[in-house]
Amino acid sequence: MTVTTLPMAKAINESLRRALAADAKVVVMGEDVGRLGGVFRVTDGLQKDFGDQRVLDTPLAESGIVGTAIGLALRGYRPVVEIQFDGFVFPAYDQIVTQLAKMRARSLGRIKLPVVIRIPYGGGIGAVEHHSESPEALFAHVAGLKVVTPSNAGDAYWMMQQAVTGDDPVIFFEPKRRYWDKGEVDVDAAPAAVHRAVVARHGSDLTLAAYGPMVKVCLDAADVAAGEGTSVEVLDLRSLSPLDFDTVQASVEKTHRLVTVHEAPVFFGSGAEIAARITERSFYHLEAPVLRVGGYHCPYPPSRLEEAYLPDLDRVLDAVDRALAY
Amino acid sequence: MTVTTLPMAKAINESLRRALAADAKVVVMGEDVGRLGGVFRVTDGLQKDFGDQRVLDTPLAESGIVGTAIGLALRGYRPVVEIQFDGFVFPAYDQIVTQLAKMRARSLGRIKLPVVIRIPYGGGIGAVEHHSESPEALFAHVAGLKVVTPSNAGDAYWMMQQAVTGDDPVIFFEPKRRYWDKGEVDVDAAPAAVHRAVVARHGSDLTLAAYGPMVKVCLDAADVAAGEGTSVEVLDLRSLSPLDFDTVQASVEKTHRLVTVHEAPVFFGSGAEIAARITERSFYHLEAPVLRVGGYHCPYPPSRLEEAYLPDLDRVLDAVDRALAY
Amino acid sequence: MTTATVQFLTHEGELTPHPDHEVELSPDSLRKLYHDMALSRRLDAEAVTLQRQGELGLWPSSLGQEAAQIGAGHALGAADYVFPSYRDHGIALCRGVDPLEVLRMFRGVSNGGWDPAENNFHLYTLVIGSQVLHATGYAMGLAKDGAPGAVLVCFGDGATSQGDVSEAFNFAAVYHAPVVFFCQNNQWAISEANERQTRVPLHQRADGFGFPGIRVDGNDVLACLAVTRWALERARDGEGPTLIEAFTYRMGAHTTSDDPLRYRDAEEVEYWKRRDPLARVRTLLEHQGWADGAYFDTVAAQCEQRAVDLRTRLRATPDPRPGDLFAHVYAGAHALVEEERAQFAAYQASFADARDGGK
Amino acid sequence: MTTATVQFLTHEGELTPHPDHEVELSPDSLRKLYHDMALSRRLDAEAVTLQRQGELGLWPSSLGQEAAQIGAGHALGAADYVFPSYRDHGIALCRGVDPLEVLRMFRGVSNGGWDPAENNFHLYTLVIGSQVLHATGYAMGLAKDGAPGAVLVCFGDGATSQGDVSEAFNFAAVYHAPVVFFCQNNQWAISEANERQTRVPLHQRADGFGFPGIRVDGNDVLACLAVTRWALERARDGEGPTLIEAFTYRMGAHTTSDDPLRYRDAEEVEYWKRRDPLARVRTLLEHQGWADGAYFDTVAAQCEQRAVDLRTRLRATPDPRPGDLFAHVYAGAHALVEEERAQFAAYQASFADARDGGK
Ligand SMILES: Cc1ncc(C[n+]2csc(CCOP(=O)(O)OP(=O)(O)O)c2C)c(N)n1
Ligand SMILES: Cc1ncc(C[n+]2csc(CCOP(=O)(O)OP(=O)(O)O)c2C)c(N)n1
Ligand SMILES: [Mg+2]
Ligand SMILES: [Mg+2]
Repeated sequence: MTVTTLPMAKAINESLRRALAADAKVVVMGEDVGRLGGVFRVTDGLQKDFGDQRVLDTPLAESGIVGTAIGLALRGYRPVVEIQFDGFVFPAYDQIVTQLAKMRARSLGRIKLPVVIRIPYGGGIGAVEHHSESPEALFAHVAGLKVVTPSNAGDAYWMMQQAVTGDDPVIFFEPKRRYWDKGEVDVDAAPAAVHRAVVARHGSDLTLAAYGPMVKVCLDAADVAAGEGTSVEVLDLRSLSPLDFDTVQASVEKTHRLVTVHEAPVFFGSGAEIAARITERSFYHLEAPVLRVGGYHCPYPPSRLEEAYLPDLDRVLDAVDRALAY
Repeated sequence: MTVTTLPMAKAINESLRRALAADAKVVVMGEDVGRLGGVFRVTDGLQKDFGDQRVLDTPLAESGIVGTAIGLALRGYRPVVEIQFDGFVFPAYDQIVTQLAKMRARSLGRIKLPVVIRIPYGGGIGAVEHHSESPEALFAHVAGLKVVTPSNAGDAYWMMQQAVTGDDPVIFFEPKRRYWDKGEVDVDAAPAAVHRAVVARHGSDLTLAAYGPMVKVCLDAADVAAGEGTSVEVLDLRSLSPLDFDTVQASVEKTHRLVTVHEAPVFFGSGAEIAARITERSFYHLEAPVLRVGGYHCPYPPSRLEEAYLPDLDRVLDAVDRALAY
Repeated sequence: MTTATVQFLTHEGELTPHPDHEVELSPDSLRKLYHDMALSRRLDAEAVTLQRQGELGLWPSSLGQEAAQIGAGHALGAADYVFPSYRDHGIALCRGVDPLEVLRMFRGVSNGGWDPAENNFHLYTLVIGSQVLHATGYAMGLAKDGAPGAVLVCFGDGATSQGDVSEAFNFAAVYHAPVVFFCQNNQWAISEANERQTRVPLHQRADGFGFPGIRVDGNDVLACLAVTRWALERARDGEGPTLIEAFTYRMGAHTTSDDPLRYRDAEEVEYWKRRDPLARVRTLLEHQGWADGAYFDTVAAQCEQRAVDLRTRLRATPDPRPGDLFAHVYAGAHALVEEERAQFAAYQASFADARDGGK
Repeated sequence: MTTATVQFLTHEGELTPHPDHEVELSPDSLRKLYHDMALSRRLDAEAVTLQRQGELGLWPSSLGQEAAQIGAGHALGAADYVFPSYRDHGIALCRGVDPLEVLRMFRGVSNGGWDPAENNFHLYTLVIGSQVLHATGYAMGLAKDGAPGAVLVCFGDGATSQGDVSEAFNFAAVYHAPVVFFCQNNQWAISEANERQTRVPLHQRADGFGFPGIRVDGNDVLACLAVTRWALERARDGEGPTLIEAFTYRMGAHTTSDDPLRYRDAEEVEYWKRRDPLARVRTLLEHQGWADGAYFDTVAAQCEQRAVDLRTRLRATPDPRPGDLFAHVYAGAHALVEEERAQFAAYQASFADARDGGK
């Protein structure tokens, strides 16, 4: 067992380094990923160590980046693409939705496209417009894509290994405000099976289902709730497509109450799918409707308003209280 | 009262004609909308009657079409854009999501962008890939857009009037397999208030909530169910953003059971949002979980498989039975 | 590059030497070109008929574009990889793709069908322009691998307006990728003529990105062959991308769903009929004494046979099974797909039960 | 078009006549140009400082690009409409936009802020290249209206790689729209130098779309003024679009978040310091005897005063109110927004209650 303590950004960096070393077909590409090492330094040093044939600074064109990554994958490569910020993935959306997601089915399984698209996402860093969004629902709805998001360094390391070595396209959402949070990385043993949710904290009165940046907020909320005598279970979903409903169901059938938490707008967000499916699965177990905490139906606000916009401890606890009041 | 019976495609044509005649700032633009009148002939004759300065055949570039439409709107125009088929809207997705939807908020309300984006959508016409999709959830999740879809000629006529004369961007989904279904159009009186759902058929045992192409399927299912002694209420949602939850709630609190029906994949689809919100609003009224009928989590299949893929009378009735079995 | 159109064979079937490009002519090679063009045309006509008979959902005819497609197809080497658009049935033929596979796609049996690896011929792409980026990426990979071969990617005049195509031009230029951009300018994008797409001849687009663009008479199979071969060699030799604009004409409707009478003049079609790509090769073959009536009869009979065979096999094509919906969505496991597959199977079975139960 | 760079004023501050372009020089106009460049630089430096002090979230400095921006800004007429990128603070100044509005945006008070109609100056656009299409559409509208004026749209060297920008070039060419594409090639797109974006000089891109492209010394305010004026006049006269590549240099970091030491050499920066856009105008003013030390002191003092004023006003800028979240999402009613607004207000109120209750 080789455990080190690393910030999430560095854990992803180490994971990419391992992938590049293990397989000559792995290439890293995107805007500023080479010399600069990416605006968040996630690819820091990779071009220096693996050369500019493995780590490519690309022209400023997201459709071009994903489109050529698809071509490289057709030629046997495993491209790991960086989109600089969440709000800049949309020029590539056509290539992702109509090509990357569908080409396997189109070819009756003859083609595989192991392309990983890394997207630093979410708010809370005081950024300007387009730099704080959570567009995961727009990808989870699309069959053919896998959508994952780690909440901590250890998962980030291993989920990246799984994404790069798997044969499906993966949209890999990285919670940018957790990049510098440190966590334990065991480079010998993956912390959980691929696409499984994990119980981040055990509890018995209510379940909080979260992912990415909101897991920490939920754990903090559970702490506070514990102080007030409420035992909250926190699930870290880790994957949105597929979504591990079995783990959620098991938790809910124990606690009988569920609150979903994400930064993305509630309307048509992940919480809706979780609420709908869990209500169908566990109809007679629920003592309260599934409540959803998330962003509002407005564009992500200027940073001086993001505190009001983002789910935080208080909003989570408010929902916990409301669910318990049923 | 001036009622005529028209196919939906022709009703939209008449509505666009009225809009072009009423306001010199209305322009129609898109691929093949001029000389050809569009691949579905929805814009037939408009260029002939209003000239090529009002009805523009554009270069083959959806981002360009929407992007220049935004520019025209900034200059005071009211562009009505045609996207040729559902599956070809994605090159424009960036302009729609990052610009069209957000510019009003960005300008603190100083800018209005009355752009209507018409998208023939849905399957059931035996088409090749990308010509049968239902991407409405990918727009409803995005604040700043309105998303509407008529199910019949009369609504199509009036909803287009409302879309063109309103000051918000509207994604106007046209159920292409209903283009040739005839309906009554009263050009003097709008059939229902803007963004309101309507009860398309009254019933007392269960509510079916549908929109666009699936309303007819649900009405047919209600007919069959009536023959078997079940009284089914059918709601035509008409608008997905905003979504008229009040009408759905009122119906559900009467019938106590709800099934949602759409062609789009169920996972992260409209049904999820409806199920989650109605369950929250009407928790103690529901005698069964909200069931969802829709597409599967796979790319829209080749046409010889679409019958298996698309919700039809039997699948709706199957869900009705399952809901009643609770 | 010169802005003049490269032509070897006039539309009257006369040879015209060209200063920069050449192609060797032999009776065999010319007859093979003619044969492939004739076969492409015949199978295309068969497909149109099959669509009319309800055997296909749709057919985009390649009528009139045989010289461009067969010329380019003959320029390809085995190691080259092709990214077609959706009308490149002639190139598919040259690559050895069974035409049945192409028809199956337009029948709605699959959304692709053939194995791209088998003939280095990618699936058709329906989202205009997307494949041009895939081709560029593939070519970047070829170059990385130091592999032989180059990439040929096909697209239409309308496609040049798409941002993806410009991005591909730029990526190819920046990475000096071994890719040949083969634009069949058939002068129409459905109902829109060239002047709705561009202000300048399309080959000129390449200048702005820093690689050569060249216009070739797209109804002259010899010129198409020579120029494509030249461009592929440039690519293989590490000289980077080339844009070829094969100036041709879409003789038929956009697809079987289209009605060109609504937007273009009969005279224009007549004008281009006189520039038919097959007729001029036939004239040349006759002039050179390399083929006679008997030869042409044989070719026609062979093509007929292939058409009959194609029709028979198409009619015998079974529909996919409903459960195939879930077959190839992911390579790895996906819980939701498995869940839906099981629900679907149970639902299907309930019908069978109901039927068996005599309902 | 010529591929040579248009220059009027060498970096030593000497006038060089140009065969195709000219600009009238007067003491007043040259002093005004100098003044605006100096003010732009001073306010930019103030913004960098304010960011360091935590008053702004981010600042993209325009240091080094003053000649391009003030030159273009002075070429504009009142009826012209500008679509800036996010670094065009100098042009904002020329248009009369209160710099406080620009700073408020980077403070995170709003995502836009100023009223575009007030000065015919659109909001900044952060999604690279998007505004180039908006500008083209706006210009199409101007032409439809038969209105006077033209459109100037700003973007960077990196932006030219985006499909949207190529699509805009093509739409502008096809519709012959009165738009001037003003590309400030500051040679860097964050850490990527020109050779990662393009194989050819960027003004050449226009050739492929069928309109003139011209390169101008972007550190020469006179040349930028003259060429932009010429292009705007062409546009107003119905001669269609022009691409101007103002070849300049980003003297500072990409933004205050960036660290250029990681990717570019100190010598390069030194080299470009010697080509400073302000220094050469100052030299010219001195050589011509149109300004002396006292004048420059006065300008410096004026700029200082503006900077102090800006800082004071920025510090006094209140934060938006939380309820503003819901204020401008739609023009018409939207039930969900109303519902969420009400829930939010109730939630906020519950906190106030809790606080009042002494919790
Ligand atoms: C992104 C996208 N937009 C629109 C369409 C609909 N469409 C199919 S073919 C076509 C015209 C294509 O013209 P061109 O590129 O010249 O090719 P051709 O059909 O003439 O071979 C259009 C607009 C599409 N397939 N993809
Ligand atoms: C679509 C998109 N992708 C990526 C980014 C992130 N980004 C911001 S500025 C920039 C570089 C822009 O370079 P250039 O166009 O040369 O303008 P400059 O910053 O030099 O003025 C990048 C990649 C973005 N804003 N938008
Ligand atoms: Mg064409
Ligand atoms: Mg730059």
